[in-house]
Amino acid sequence: MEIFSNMLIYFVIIPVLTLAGLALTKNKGIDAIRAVAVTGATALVGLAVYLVVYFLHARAAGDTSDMILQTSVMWYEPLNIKLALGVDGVSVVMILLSAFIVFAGVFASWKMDPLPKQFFLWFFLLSTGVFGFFISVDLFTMFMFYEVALIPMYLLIGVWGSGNKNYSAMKLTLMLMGGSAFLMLGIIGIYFHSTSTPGEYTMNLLDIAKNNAIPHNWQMFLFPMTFVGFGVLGAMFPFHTWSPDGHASAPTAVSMLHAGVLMKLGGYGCFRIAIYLMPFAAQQLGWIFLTLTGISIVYGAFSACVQTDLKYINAYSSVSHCGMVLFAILMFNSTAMTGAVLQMLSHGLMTALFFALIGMIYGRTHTRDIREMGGLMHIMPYLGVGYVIAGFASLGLPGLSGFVAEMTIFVGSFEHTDMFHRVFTIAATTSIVITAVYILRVVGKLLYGAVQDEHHRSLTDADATERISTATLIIAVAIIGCFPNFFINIIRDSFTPVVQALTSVM
Amino acid sequence: MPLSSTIYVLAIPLFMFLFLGLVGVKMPRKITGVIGVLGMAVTTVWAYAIAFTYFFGNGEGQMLDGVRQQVVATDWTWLSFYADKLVVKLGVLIDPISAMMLVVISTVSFMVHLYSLGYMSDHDGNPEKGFQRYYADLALFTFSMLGLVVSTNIFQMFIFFEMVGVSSYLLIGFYYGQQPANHASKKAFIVTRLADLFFLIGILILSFYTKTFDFKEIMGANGHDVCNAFTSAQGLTFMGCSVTAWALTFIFIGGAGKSAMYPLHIWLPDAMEGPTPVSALIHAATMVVAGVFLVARMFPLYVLEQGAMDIICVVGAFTAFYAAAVACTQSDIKRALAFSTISQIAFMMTSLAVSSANGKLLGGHEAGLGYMASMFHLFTHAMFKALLFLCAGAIIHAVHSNENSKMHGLHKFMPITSIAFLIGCLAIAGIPPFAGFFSKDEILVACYEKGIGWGLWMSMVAGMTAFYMFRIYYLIFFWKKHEVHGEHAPKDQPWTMTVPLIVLAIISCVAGFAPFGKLVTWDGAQLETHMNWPIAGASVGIALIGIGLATMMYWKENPLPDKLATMFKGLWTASYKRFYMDELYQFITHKIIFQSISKPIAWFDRTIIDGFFNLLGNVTNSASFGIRKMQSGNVQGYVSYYIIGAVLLAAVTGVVILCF
Amino acid sequence: MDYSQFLMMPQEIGLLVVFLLVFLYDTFMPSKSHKGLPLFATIVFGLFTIYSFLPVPDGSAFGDMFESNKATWAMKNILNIGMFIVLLQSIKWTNSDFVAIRRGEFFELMLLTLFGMYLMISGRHFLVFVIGLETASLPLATLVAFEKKYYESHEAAAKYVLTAVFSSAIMLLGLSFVYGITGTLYFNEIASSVQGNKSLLLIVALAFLISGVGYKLSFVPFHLWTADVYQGAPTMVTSYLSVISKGSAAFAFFVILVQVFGAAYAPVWEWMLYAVIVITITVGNLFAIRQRNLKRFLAFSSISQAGYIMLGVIAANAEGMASMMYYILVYIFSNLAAFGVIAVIERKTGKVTTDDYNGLFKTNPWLAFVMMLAMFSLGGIPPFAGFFSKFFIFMGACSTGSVAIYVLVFIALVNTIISLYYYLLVVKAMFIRQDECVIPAFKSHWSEKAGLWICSLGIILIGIVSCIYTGISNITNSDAMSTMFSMIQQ
Amino acid sequence: MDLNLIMYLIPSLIMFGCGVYGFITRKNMIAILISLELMLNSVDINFVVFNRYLFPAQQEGMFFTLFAIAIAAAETAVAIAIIINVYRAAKNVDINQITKMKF
Repeated sequence: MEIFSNMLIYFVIIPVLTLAGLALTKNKGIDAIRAVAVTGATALVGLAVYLVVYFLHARAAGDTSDMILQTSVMWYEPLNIKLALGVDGVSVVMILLSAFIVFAGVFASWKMDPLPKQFFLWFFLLSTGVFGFFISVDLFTMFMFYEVALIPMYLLIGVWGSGNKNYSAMKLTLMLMGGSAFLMLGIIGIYFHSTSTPGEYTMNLLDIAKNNAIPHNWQMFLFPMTFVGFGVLGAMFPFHTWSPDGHASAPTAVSMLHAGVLMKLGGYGCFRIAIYLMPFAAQQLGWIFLTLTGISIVYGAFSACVQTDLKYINAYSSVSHCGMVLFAILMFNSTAMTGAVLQMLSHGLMTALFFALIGMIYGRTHTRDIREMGGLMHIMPYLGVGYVIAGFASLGLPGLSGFVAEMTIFVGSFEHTDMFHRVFTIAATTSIVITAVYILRVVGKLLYGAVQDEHHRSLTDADATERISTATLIIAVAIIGCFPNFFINIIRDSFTPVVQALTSVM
Repeated sequence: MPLSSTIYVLAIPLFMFLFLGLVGVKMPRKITGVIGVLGMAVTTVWAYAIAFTYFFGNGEGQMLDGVRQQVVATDWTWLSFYADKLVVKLGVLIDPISAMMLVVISTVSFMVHLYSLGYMSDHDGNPEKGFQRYYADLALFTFSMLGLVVSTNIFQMFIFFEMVGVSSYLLIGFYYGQQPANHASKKAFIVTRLADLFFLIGILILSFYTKTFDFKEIMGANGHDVCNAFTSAQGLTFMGCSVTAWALTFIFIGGAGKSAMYPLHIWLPDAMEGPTPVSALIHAATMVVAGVFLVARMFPLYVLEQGAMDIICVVGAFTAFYAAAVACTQSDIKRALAFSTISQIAFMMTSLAVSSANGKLLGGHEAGLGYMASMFHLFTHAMFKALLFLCAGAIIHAVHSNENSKMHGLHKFMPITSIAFLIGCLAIAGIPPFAGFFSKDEILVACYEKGIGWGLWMSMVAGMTAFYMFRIYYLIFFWKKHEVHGEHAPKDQPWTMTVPLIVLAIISCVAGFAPFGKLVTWDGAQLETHMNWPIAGASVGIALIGIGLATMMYWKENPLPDKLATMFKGLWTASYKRFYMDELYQFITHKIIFQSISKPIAWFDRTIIDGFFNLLGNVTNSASFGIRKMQSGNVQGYVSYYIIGAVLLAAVTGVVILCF
Repeated sequence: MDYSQFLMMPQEIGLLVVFLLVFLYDTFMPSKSHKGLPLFATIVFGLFTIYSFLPVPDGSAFGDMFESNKATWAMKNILNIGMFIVLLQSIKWTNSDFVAIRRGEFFELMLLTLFGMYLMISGRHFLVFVIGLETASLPLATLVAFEKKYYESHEAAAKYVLTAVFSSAIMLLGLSFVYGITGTLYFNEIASSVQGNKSLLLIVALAFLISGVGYKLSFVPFHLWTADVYQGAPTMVTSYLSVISKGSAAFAFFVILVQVFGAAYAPVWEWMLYAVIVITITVGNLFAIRQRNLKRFLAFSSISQAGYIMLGVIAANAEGMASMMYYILVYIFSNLAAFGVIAVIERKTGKVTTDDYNGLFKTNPWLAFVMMLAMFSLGGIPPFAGFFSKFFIFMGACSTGSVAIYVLVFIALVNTIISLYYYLLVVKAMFIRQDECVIPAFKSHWSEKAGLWICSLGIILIGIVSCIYTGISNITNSDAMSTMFSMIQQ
Repeated sequence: MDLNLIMYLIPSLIMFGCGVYGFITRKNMIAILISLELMLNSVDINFVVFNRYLFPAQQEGMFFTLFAIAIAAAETAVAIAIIINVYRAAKNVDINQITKMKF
């Protein structure tokens, strides 16, 4: 089986093995469960880091192919569905991000109760889907892993969530599945127009892009299907409403993984499938979605200003930030798209950090309403400082990831030759002020000022596992913020084919 | 000392920040303070060495036939938006103004570091809570400010604009436990952030047309032959004005935010909630002149865009007057000093702006006099305003209040402070031979060259300056006898606090004789300046009048001020309430942004959009409820549906197939 | 007469042998050993299942009345597997007190109905087809009435038999019209003689025929018996009804429509089927939302599943046939898993409503797990088999390339969201909801365990292991079948 | 005059209609069963007359009819048995009474 000689497949195998290991553990043996989980997560991080190194070596060695580590094994002969693997810079950094967040998530859910075993089972099933999505270049397997990643959310929220969890879980699942319904139709349509010679249909997106055979009228029909399908997961206005409720009800680690990684699947798929395969329709219809995403940037930021639930605030800020991702992708130039990927990284890490901290604060104060808290900086300085750092990252402080990402997006978008896009970019830039407003509002109310509730004085600061979980993310955020060129060099070249495809139809 | 080693001037404070921030919290407070001071001392010495090397050394590329060149010491590619063009570099650019700023920043910063050892401790000398954080933040600010002035490209400048904004946020909010500090820090950050937004937009536009961020590439190697991309972009217009005018105006707004130009000044008075040394460092000497520095840095471009220049001119002149008028009535000494700061920075802005008319520099052989004067005033003002603030700090530390009603007649109790403060007042009032006299004189000359109106206006403001400064002075140190509360009477502070006062006082006395025209000019060439006696005499006269008025009203306790206050009640209250600018901002932020935009959007999101998706679910449910009668449980009903269905199927199909 | 023709039907003969063995055992073995009959029948049938995997000769017998080819062979095997699972699961139940006395009949009748289905699948003459249909449906009526002590069982049986006869009468009327027009009842002769004439009478006949077969497949609006009968019948019979008879009918339906009316009438019946599918899927889902009784709930879900199965028929090509057979296979496993769990719990506690399942995971994690697998598979969630079957049947439908089909698929996709909703409701009840009167923990019989294990393995593996679909697809793409599809002019 | 095809078809169709009508209107299950028989028999008539008038060559329709009759008989037997069971359980054979399971 040459498939097993490919490093990528182990990104799926490791979580599956972890699942098996967890299945073997006793329900009560919490230590064994934790041990297995940590081992799996660590192995993933190690592999991801090794993948980055390998990728850089390959590129340095002059491997200029669009995707490296390509392997393709026939799976469904009659339909020409293959198990095709391959990564380019974007997927590499996405895998790295996912690995980090899974790692942090395991530690963030250290004291998970009840049913820790089942929790980690679903948790790793979800990450299996995520990694599988990023490593595969075959539409069918991509879609399969995509849904594998979606469905565990239902039980993770439903069983371990809080608040109005039944409603939120069902709403989230149904809306995302609705998105994937669009997606499935789009993929089937792409499949049947993937080639000009009938009977040679293929699901491999590299081949599809190479054939470039999708008729224009079909593109106009399939592009919205796929883009909306992924856009729902990318929290694109007006399909974002699952996100506030879902995040508010989800347990900490799940919010981390969902906002940190799962929402990235949306942005990733948008350009990897929708734009890359259907450049013509992208050029034609791009402005519609550009408008929507532009709305969601400002809209999300404004709605975040008046929320009082910490998780709602972050959910809406996620809407704003993820809107920026799609916004940049729709600018169709490599700089803006690079910025989009940086924004995915940055948003993934910092939102995960946010949700981790919120979870820890909630675990202590048992409230998420900022009106009932205050002056926590006096009581839990570690968490407080962490929150401030996350806030600075979110409002784009130089030296942290947010600034780099947003600036790349703005500069790249403003390079667009069309005035409409440039004006839109300026409209989008206003979000940096609004972001500052709501972030500082929360920090001021939550951490500064006098202690609101005297019972809070008895609370403790973060313990070891929580420190590990948050420190991982903070360091990652700082690294991206201080050495962006390292990541940009990995990412940028990956967009050359997409941009070429886009310019060729102009 | 090679200029390339300037990087260490930045590296030391950065290291200090990380060290004190991460490790320091575990160390005893006193130690961290001392470490911070020592680190800053090294930085200062190093900075002096650099400045000396630049001004008086003759390394290769520094001097080119009598014209000082810009030297790029280091340039590290930090973030490359495109592989070839639009690269953000972090580097060090040494030219007259940045070298001067190095001196200013390091000097004041060192003084403040030293001073804070005493100020941030109680009377028994025990440092207060958060001492380490305080020094870490100070180091962070110093690093950011130094990085700002040595920027090699406009984007690096933007980055450090953000950095100084954040460090100022942290320092203003040092006492985060208290609501006022909390609000003030938030306000400062958001207002400056708003300005930075415009700065960013300006950068975007500029870089879009010039395809570069680098100062040297835009303005030429020696800083005054502008690249063609820019000049050709001047032709393009957007909504009537040339795109470059838009860009430069936006960039100026960015600077105006930091430099507290009207109407973006409102954050500065509140910023006084921070510890007083912080006010001295950030909100008097260094950060607030960042805007001026920005405009000065891009001076050659502004010269080409008269429109932008005029805007700056008007804004500056108005701000100078406005702030001076407000300062005349403030009872909180720090606020009063803050407004005087605003006024003085406006002086600098104006003098930059007046030095050109319709695209050319004014003043024949004294071309660029305004530029030189502005930088000169920046230098001197930093010194004496820091001095004044530190004195105020000493006083506040002694009487535990900012209100001058709590002070009065402190002269006997704290003579050193009193003298130092007096020197500061004389300097700012422009009395020879103190520093302020020379710089302000040059500014006025430049204004008169632009036009007599500008000159008169600024002279009037200069007079007001003298008046309100001495008003403060008298109200603090004389007016009436100080009644002592509590056990110990106020006295001069420990040496850590008095030494900086003395040093700065000396500098304020002598700084005026510095040969600025030879050192700091817009194109690096030497500039022959000579006293313009009529203007100088006139300005001194006006200053004396102002002082005289102040003496008449505030030297000894008398009812005159209250009489005047009641006579011009409306005016007085308006000025006391800073002409209601804060209320206006309150209205905009709360009533408009929160109530009228955010709330409705949030409602819309929950009700309309979310409601729509819930509606889908409800419709499905009600539909399933509606059709349940079909399943009546009665077989006859079943077969009726059956037969009807079958027949319909046949009929409809038949019609469709046979007719179409 | 050439008796060697019987060699064309080894599977039918094998099944008859099994039937005879069971019958003889039931008749002549001492009554105390009857307890072993269910096991005996299951084992014998299992052997037969293995045996019938032996390849059969392609060709037709009895003057083209009976045809045997790879497709029918595969379809019968699929049914055998399902039948085997059903028998396995019903071992314990048939030995329970009230039915033990009639356990013999149960197995004999089941085997007979299966024989009828064989005839439906292989028949190429309407006489054979009708005989098969009736053989498959009449014994079922008695099986539905099997739980003598329950009133629901009788009511269900009454409803079933009356509507069944009614529908067969309608279908026979349609057939008589076909006969009147073409003068023959051989599939291929009808196909050749209806070339070109589009009489209203034939359209009516077609509609009646569709309604008749649609009754067994429980299309809307011919479906109304389904819910009541499924609810009232013994759970084993319900599961049998829901998968086996449905699967066979679907295949026969495919053959009739494509082979008999494919040539000239493809547009006509595709149009009819289009409408029927849309209504079926939608109405089935809408009803399923409100059901609390799980058997009734699964009845409606199976109605909408029938709509999905028909997507393969409307494609009317090799891909469609392959995906349809694959869908039926997966559907057998998923549904039998669900019914297996329901049967076990019903036998132990007599509880069948969703609310009774609250907190099931706490007490019986494995049953809950299998049920969840079944629900996810029915809902089309990867990596379970249901996802693959759904994806492939949609692909099969879209392979015709017409835009109308894309619209149809989109409607179906939107409906999958509704279906996911109610499948998740069950999962929610078992995993999320809490209840004070939870079903207590219990041990289920080994036979039931075995059945559930087989189903779970099937659900997990059939999708991942691609050779199954590949094999089916190779069969339908073989030259033997190509003649059947060649008649269709799309 | 000699009878032609239509003269047979019309009555048989009427007969079928009566059957349907009877099924839908009768309350007594036995009566419903009778109307079912009507329907089935009308179908048989159809087959026979089609065979007799249109395709006298082969006997296909006739044979089909024979089988159909047999099937109808079987159906009737089963139906009767079940109805009796229902009567045992519900103590009546009114179709409107056996609607326990609905919706």
